[in-house]
Amino acid sequence: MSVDSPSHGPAKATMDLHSATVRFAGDSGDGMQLTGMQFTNTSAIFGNDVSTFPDFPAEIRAPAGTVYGVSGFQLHFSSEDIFTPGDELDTLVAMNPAALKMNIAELKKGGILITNLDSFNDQNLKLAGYSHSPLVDGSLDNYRVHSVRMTEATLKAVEELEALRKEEGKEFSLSKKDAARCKNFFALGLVCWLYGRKMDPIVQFINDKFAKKADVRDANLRVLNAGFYYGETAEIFQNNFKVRKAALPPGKYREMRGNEALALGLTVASQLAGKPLFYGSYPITPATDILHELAKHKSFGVRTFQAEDEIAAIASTIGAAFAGTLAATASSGPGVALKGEAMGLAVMLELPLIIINVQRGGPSTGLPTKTEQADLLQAILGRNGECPMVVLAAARPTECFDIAIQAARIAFRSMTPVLVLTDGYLANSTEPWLVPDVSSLDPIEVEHPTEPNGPDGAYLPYKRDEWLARPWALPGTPGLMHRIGGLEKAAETGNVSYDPSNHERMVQMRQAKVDKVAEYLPEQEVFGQEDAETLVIGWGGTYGALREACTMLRAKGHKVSHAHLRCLNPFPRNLGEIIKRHKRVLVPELNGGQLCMLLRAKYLVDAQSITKIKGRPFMVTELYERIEAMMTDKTNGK
Amino acid sequence: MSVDSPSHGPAKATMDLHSATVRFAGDSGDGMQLTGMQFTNTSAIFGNDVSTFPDFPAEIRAPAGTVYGVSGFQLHFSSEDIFTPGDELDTLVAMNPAALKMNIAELKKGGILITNLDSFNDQNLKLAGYSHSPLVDGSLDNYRVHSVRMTEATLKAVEELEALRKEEGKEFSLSKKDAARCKNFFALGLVCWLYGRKMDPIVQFINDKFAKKADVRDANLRVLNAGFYYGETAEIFQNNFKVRKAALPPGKYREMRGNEALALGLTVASQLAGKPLFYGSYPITPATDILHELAKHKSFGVRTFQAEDEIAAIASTIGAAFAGTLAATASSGPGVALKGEAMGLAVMLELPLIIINVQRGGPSTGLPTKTEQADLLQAILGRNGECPMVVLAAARPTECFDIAIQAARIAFRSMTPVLVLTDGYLANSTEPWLVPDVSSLDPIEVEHPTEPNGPDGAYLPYKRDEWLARPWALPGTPGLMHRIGGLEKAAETGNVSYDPSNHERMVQMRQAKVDKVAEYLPEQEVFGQEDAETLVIGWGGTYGALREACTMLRAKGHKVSHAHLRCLNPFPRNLGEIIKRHKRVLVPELNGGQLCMLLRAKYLVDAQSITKIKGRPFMVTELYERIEAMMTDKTNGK
Amino acid sequence: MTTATEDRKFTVADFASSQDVRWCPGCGDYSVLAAVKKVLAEEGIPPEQYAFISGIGCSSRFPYYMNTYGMHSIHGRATAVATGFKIVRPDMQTWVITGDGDALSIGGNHTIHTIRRNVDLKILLFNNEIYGLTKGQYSPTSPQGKVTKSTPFGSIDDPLHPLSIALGANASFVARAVDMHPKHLMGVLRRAHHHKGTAFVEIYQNCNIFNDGAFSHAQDRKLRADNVVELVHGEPLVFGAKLDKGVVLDGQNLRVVTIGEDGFTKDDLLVHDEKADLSIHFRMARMRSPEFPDAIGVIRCVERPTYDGMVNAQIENVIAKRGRGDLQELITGRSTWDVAEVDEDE
Amino acid sequence: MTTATEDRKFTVADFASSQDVRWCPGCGDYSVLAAVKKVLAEEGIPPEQYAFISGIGCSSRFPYYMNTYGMHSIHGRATAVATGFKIVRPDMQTWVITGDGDALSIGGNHTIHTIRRNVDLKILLFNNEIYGLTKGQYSPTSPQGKVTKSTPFGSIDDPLHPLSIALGANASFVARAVDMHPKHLMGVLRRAHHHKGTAFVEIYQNCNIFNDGAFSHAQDRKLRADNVVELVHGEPLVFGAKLDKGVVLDGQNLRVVTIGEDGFTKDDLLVHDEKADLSIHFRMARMRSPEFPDAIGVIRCVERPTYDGMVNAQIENVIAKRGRGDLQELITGRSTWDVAEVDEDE
Ligand SMILES: Cc1ncc(C[n+]2csc(CCOP(=O)(O)OP(=O)(O)O)c2C)c(N)n1
Ligand SMILES: Cc1ncc(C[n+]2csc(CCOP(=O)(O)OP(=O)(O)O)c2C)c(N)n1
Ligand code: SF4
Ligand code: SF4
Ligand SMILES: [Mg+2]
Ligand SMILES: [Mg+2]
Repeated sequence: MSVDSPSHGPAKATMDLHSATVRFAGDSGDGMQLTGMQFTNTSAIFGNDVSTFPDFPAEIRAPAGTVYGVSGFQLHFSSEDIFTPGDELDTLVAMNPAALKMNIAELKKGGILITNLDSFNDQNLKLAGYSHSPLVDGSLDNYRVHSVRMTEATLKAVEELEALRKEEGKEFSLSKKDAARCKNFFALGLVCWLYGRKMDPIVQFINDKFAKKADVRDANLRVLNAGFYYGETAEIFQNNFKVRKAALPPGKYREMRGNEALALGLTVASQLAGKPLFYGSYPITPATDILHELAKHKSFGVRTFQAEDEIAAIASTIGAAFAGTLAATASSGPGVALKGEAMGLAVMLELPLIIINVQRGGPSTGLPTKTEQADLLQAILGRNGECPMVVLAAARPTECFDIAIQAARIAFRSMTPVLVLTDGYLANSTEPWLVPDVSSLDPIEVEHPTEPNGPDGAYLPYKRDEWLARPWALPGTPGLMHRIGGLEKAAETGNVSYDPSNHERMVQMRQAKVDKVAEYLPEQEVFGQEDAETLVIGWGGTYGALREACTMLRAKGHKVSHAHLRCLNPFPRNLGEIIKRHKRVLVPELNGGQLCMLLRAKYLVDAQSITKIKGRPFMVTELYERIEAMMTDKTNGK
Repeated sequence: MSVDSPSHGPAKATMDLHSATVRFAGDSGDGMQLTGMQFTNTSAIFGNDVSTFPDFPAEIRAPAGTVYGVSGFQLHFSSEDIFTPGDELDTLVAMNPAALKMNIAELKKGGILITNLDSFNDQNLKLAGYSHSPLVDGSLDNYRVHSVRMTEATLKAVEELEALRKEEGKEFSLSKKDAARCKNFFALGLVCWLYGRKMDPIVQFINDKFAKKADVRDANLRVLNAGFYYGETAEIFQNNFKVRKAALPPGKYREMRGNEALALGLTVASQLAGKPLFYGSYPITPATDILHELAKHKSFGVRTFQAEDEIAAIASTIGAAFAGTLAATASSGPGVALKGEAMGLAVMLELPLIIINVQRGGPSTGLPTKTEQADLLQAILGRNGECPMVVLAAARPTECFDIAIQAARIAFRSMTPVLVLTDGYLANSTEPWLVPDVSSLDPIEVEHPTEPNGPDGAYLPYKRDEWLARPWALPGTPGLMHRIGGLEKAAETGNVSYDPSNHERMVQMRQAKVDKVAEYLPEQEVFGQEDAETLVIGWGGTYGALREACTMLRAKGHKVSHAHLRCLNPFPRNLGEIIKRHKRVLVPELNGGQLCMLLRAKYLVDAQSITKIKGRPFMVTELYERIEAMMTDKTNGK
Repeated sequence: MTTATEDRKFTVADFASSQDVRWCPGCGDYSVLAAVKKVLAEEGIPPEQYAFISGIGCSSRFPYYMNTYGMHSIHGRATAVATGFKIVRPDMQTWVITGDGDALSIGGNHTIHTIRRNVDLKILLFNNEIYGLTKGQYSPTSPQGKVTKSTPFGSIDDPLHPLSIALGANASFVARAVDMHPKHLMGVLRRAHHHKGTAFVEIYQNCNIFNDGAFSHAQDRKLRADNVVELVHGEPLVFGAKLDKGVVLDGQNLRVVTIGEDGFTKDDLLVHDEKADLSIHFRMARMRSPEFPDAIGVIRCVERPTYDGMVNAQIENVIAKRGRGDLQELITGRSTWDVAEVDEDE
Repeated sequence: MTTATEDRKFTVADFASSQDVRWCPGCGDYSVLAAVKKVLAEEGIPPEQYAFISGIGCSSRFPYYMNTYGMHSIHGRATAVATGFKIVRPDMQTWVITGDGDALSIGGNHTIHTIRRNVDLKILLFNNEIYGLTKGQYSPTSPQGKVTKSTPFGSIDDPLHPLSIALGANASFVARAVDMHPKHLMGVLRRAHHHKGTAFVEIYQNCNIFNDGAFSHAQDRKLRADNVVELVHGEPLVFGAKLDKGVVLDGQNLRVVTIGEDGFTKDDLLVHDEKADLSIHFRMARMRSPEFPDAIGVIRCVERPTYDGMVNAQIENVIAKRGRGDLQELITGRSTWDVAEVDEDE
């Protein structure tokens, strides 16, 4: 939703909109993800800025028609810069009663509801928990409801094709059941008409995908067109809409999902450093896609290792780092918990490796397919002993690419494990990405000693450089043989040491090394800071919602600015100053107030939390309202 | 060391002391732990207040004579209430050069050093890293050095016994090597003379222990006496000392070590609740002794399960809790890290169980045999998701008993896992314990429903009571069958729920339940609060040192009070008020400032850290000095 | 702790919880669920006397569908949870539900330790040779070369053989069954139910979404007869659609022969002995189509004291010998001293 | 990445680090350390080409004493660390040092997965049937009834048998040796060194502090001959002080016979075949005194592709077929669009 777009009032012909939010919802088997992605694609190619958010059921393939089998794909497209997949829906496509039930609450008043009337039979209504059809009981009066016999229309379109084939004396391979499965393309065609979208990219897609199955291809094409023409000819729609191109920086674009961006970032980092990537991982939602993607990158020398569990995953990663390459591992909630002990080892060994936590709803198994930001304190503080680690967080799907590269730079420069936080929302959401020119990316410098660095030809594996990093001798190098381990080690020599003062010195040294990273990282930027009284501080995947909410607030004359942290440990070196410049600090997070706690402790500022723990991203409007309420509440603030 | 004890000046005959600190140090094989414990025992039986601190090497049995094989046992005994094993040593017994090397720094100026001269040969000096004997180079001029030929004296005493036996026509079974191993009793006898200790309890011990080995028994007794008489007759000691009885509350006392107290507390709690203890654990220093102790308690129905790892240990404990009994697990640093995921499950299941972390030096394997308090933030915040758990910490060795019982009470009353923190210092230190009368302990009430608690005969496993605790139906109860698990659960029914609002409600509910524990726990007590400007807040095993330091400070007229937290999550309900009453808050901890951070975040108070991360407890004097310095530093405080 | 069985009779419905079953339509898990409910209903022990404990995976949703006590724990740890449970409550019938990933990947260690201890648990391992819940990565039992989402160029890991691992851990009961053959499956479940000790049952289970047909040789009605041999204690290893094939011991090795050919008669065939040496069962369990028929049924069943039994017996023995512990005596210990009101010494 | 061996010659001293060895005097670990150093010195590969990776335990201090690359990692995870290391650096000679607790208790799962994958690692398992470093609790290999600090009334766990577990995981190389017999031990180490794949070596190791004499039957010069059989490929299983005893196959079972008695000659004895079926090695590995002699030496040695080899071969194959990846192409993907300067559409 963009701030000042007019809500859809009654009109004729084509109406201009700044932006629109559409959600396709149906059964897991209805192909909603594909439908949504195709619509996204055509919108992006047209030139809108887009942002998407898929919402999967936890079950693999729940029984058809049930509410827990509902799969949704939301898309926000706009003629302006957008940062979120949208709050309320302008248009909802509900392929069955369960999809209606699960999604109707988010359709805005006066919004368009398109249903597949054929699926509103008794059985499906019952499965969705409706005692009678909501289409007829007046409960949908606030919406512009368009009930379409999509299955019937789909079947008819396919029958025509069949007839044609028969005329040509050819076989036709689609059963009636197969035919009915094309109905998502009917919905897609219809929505394309509704938003005046060109269908060429979709046609292209169908041609490619079903190149070897002519009947399926042609059936889908027919059905797609049928949907489009239905919108144009049927009398039920009073108008359609147009969302103009956005003023995006020129260049080559592609859709990019967070997990894929992360995988690409790791591979690119490994190439920039000249160190083939080792990726040790154990499958877990929503991190697994990174493994799937990296497993394809063999021609870049990427070695993926599907370990027997998360402990083996990180242990092998530590082994790979010791072996001298770029090493990474990823997991989510329960899996990251299991890695805790080994992360401690990595800190002690001072080896460069990357640990990724694609956060999901917790605690415990929690809500595996939902998003949350509740692992921040675990990331920074959740290990035994004083065990500091650099913690980064990506703010938007495409930024996952950059953060992976940055993590590698820090890991190598400071010889430290780096923990990267993303979340289920970032992992699965997409946005257009201006594809960078790889030759323009700075190489990542990595040095390996070849000569002893101590007196009498000794190699001192824990001697430190200006960033307090220790040298990284490659196994196999003559004369630099050394042993490392989890017991406290003597400064410089790295030998086991139980000396009390040495321990204190080493604890402080490891902390200082992490703190020093702030010296070479960029300063914190602030959006709209000039006159601001209130500072909104966020981190991670809430970036888009915070940014849009602050934009709205500023548009309404509120004196608010927004700082979004990419490095959570250490904090940016100028953060204290920025905080001091503001009268009030608000910290919206998808957790119980974790960053807020850290800021309060460190800067002794009465920062206030805005929390949401529903397994879902913030909506822009709810943030707008809550921030506004707190800004005008005289009881909080310094 | 007590505050106003005179330092040992030259004098004749017996000198009165308020307290004294003695350390026995020698090779791992020299029996120093036994020697120290016997001296402790006789001092306690005499009526002193005592406090001990053993210091083991990390190696099992390092090669004789090496510095890393030195084992020490420190004892503080006093005519007044004491809380620590003492700072500087009044007397150091060093059985070999390595023991001297490792311990001399802690002997106070003018203190007594007793060495076994026979062990100061070239080989041992070299092993200890001395180029020439420190006994002759003047480096020990600041001490009153008594070099005694202990081995020779020991052998002579045993030879006499052998002669005697031969006279009687009997065999004698001790080799010369065996005989030499008695020399620790020579040292013990000598120190008994030095402090005017009766040796009856030691004689009793030797008689019991070697009842079946007459030659060993008699040899040890002779050598013990030889040591005592040596002190009395040899001209080298100018005087001996006397530390009078302490004014302890009357009753039956025993020596109590922290780990043993914890084990006893668990067994007693299980009996008070009528629920036989299940204890699932995997060995790890310094927690293993709890397993050793509990394994003996079979006649109390205690079932110990030595699991294949820490994950199985806590998983089995969760199974045992579900099965309906008192269930506990313990570990340390690396092992606790491994339990993180399962702790999350326990929080989700809302089952009563006890998780004990006997903290040691970290991070990673760290300093396994040393003490530290650096796992506090991990305990409170170190899990994935919002995953709150009650966290308690024992303040002194004997309090481990009470804390175990309290943990069980809370676990049962609030249906929650409870994490108990102790540390290597508490685990191995001893103090006298006024043995409680078990019949005076309140029973622990546990209820199990036998009837459905929902509509239509339904059982609602997540319906809550006044403490927000859920009911605990015993497996086997007809009609109350139910399923629990790690996925988010619907309020009341406990069924799996992906509902966004339900998730938020349940997250808040679990937090509220933990917070509510503060309502029924005692308020925070403050020592010496009347006029205080500075509040010293501590937790865990630093209690004694903080208490003695504050006593000293108050004696010197400083306006300081001391609050020692037993419950770290939630904080005591009156803590905020207490903090407000003081101008300055100081937080000494054996970590990088972890409690301090929590206090700053929660109470927005400019609390200042006093940290020490050396694997060793605070010394009273160092605390005294550091607190005093910070109290007079105008730049800190509100 | 529980009421007597009296003369209650049970139906399948008594064992069904009110929760909707949420596996993919066509999943092999459905038939196992049905078989378990049927067997339990027959056995006549009331539902409240059962506990089903699982890890994480598609199959591990199983306990939600049973009207018994149940726990859906965490990935890989079901056997460890169940061990604690069973030690405390040896009176409860305790079943573990697990998958090939759950039991053999992350949970492999708990699996072997549970088996070697012989905790009295019925472990049903739903082997579908894939990670179902996480949407199709290869598992430790997937054959080498398997193309999955995480191995687009084919997996390279030599698969783990569940029953070899179990036998290597000295299992007292080892069996195999097939989801699609409910009658045989029920027979195996009944035997598992009656075994005292760890009953380890591998079930070939079809994941029709991510690994359809992995066991078609054993599931398909037509292929089955020639690819599977049903073991029966005391009976020779005969199989084949015409019951004309058999397995013989040829020196140290096994060999498939046709009865009537090369002079082989039924009497030459290997006779199954559930109580034979581990190594013999080890060899039988490893037979695999096409070279050999896969052995199904109870491969091994021997008596060995249960862990839970021994834990509790040890306690009873100590109490029988020494009497119940005296709590006051325990905490008082052996070495005490009395402090009277202070008076100056000497 | 490393310099050529050229004609460097190595001595035991070249493999000794400067750190003092800190095991208890008399510990069996000393002799294994000495044997390893001797074997490596002979083999002529420079110290920098070796990595020793261990877990936690007394034995796991081993890497500190070797002048090679080394890591003393965390408890139970050495094989997993080494797997990552070896995949990245197949050129490094990678050895894993572990104990019975480290490899079979907390690390059991990594052990079996490493073995089934056949990662090219030499795993030395120091089996002293006790937890040494934590001062004497029973371990997974301790015999039932063992009285230790954690089992004052005797342990009740049936022990895990290391080699059965390894064979159950389809080990390509399995051997056993005894700390106190350096010559034989060195022979086994040499064989392990030359094996391509996971070489799993169980070493009977005396912990003279907490479990003295656990293997006296195999260590004691006098007892040894009658309690141990040295396996040699192609040779019959003969043993006994007078070399008059042997092992025969009796139907499906093994039996000890005396040569010359009951008509048994040397020709009747079982002949050792390192490449025989797993189940045969399974049976031999499980022989245990007093009923049987313990088998020492190389029990199994077969060829199987190594995991690290296959990981890297797969990459090379892909590159050979498709060429090195083009990074720009990769990140650009297949579906892009161009945004020009904005101009109003339609
Ligand atoms: C600690 C942890 N790691 C990973 C996961 C993700 N995960 C859930 S089930 C599963 C594997 C499922 O495979 P399997 O056990 O074979 O069960 P199936 O779904 O095939 O029945 C994985 C990897 C998790 N939930 N927890
Ligand atoms: C995670 C973790 N759990 C427990 C320990 C404690 N621990 C160290 S070594 C060890 C067992 C040692 O036994 P083994 O592997 O047989 O080695 P040994 O000392 O006998 O050579 C244990 C339990 C630890 N260091 N880390
Ligand atoms: S994914 Fe496979 S195993 Fe899981 S429920 Fe579906 S068919 Fe069954
Ligand atoms: S405790 Fe045992 S295994 Fe450990 S070093 Fe000492 S003798 Fe060796
Ligand atoms: Mg599976
Ligand atoms: Mg051991």
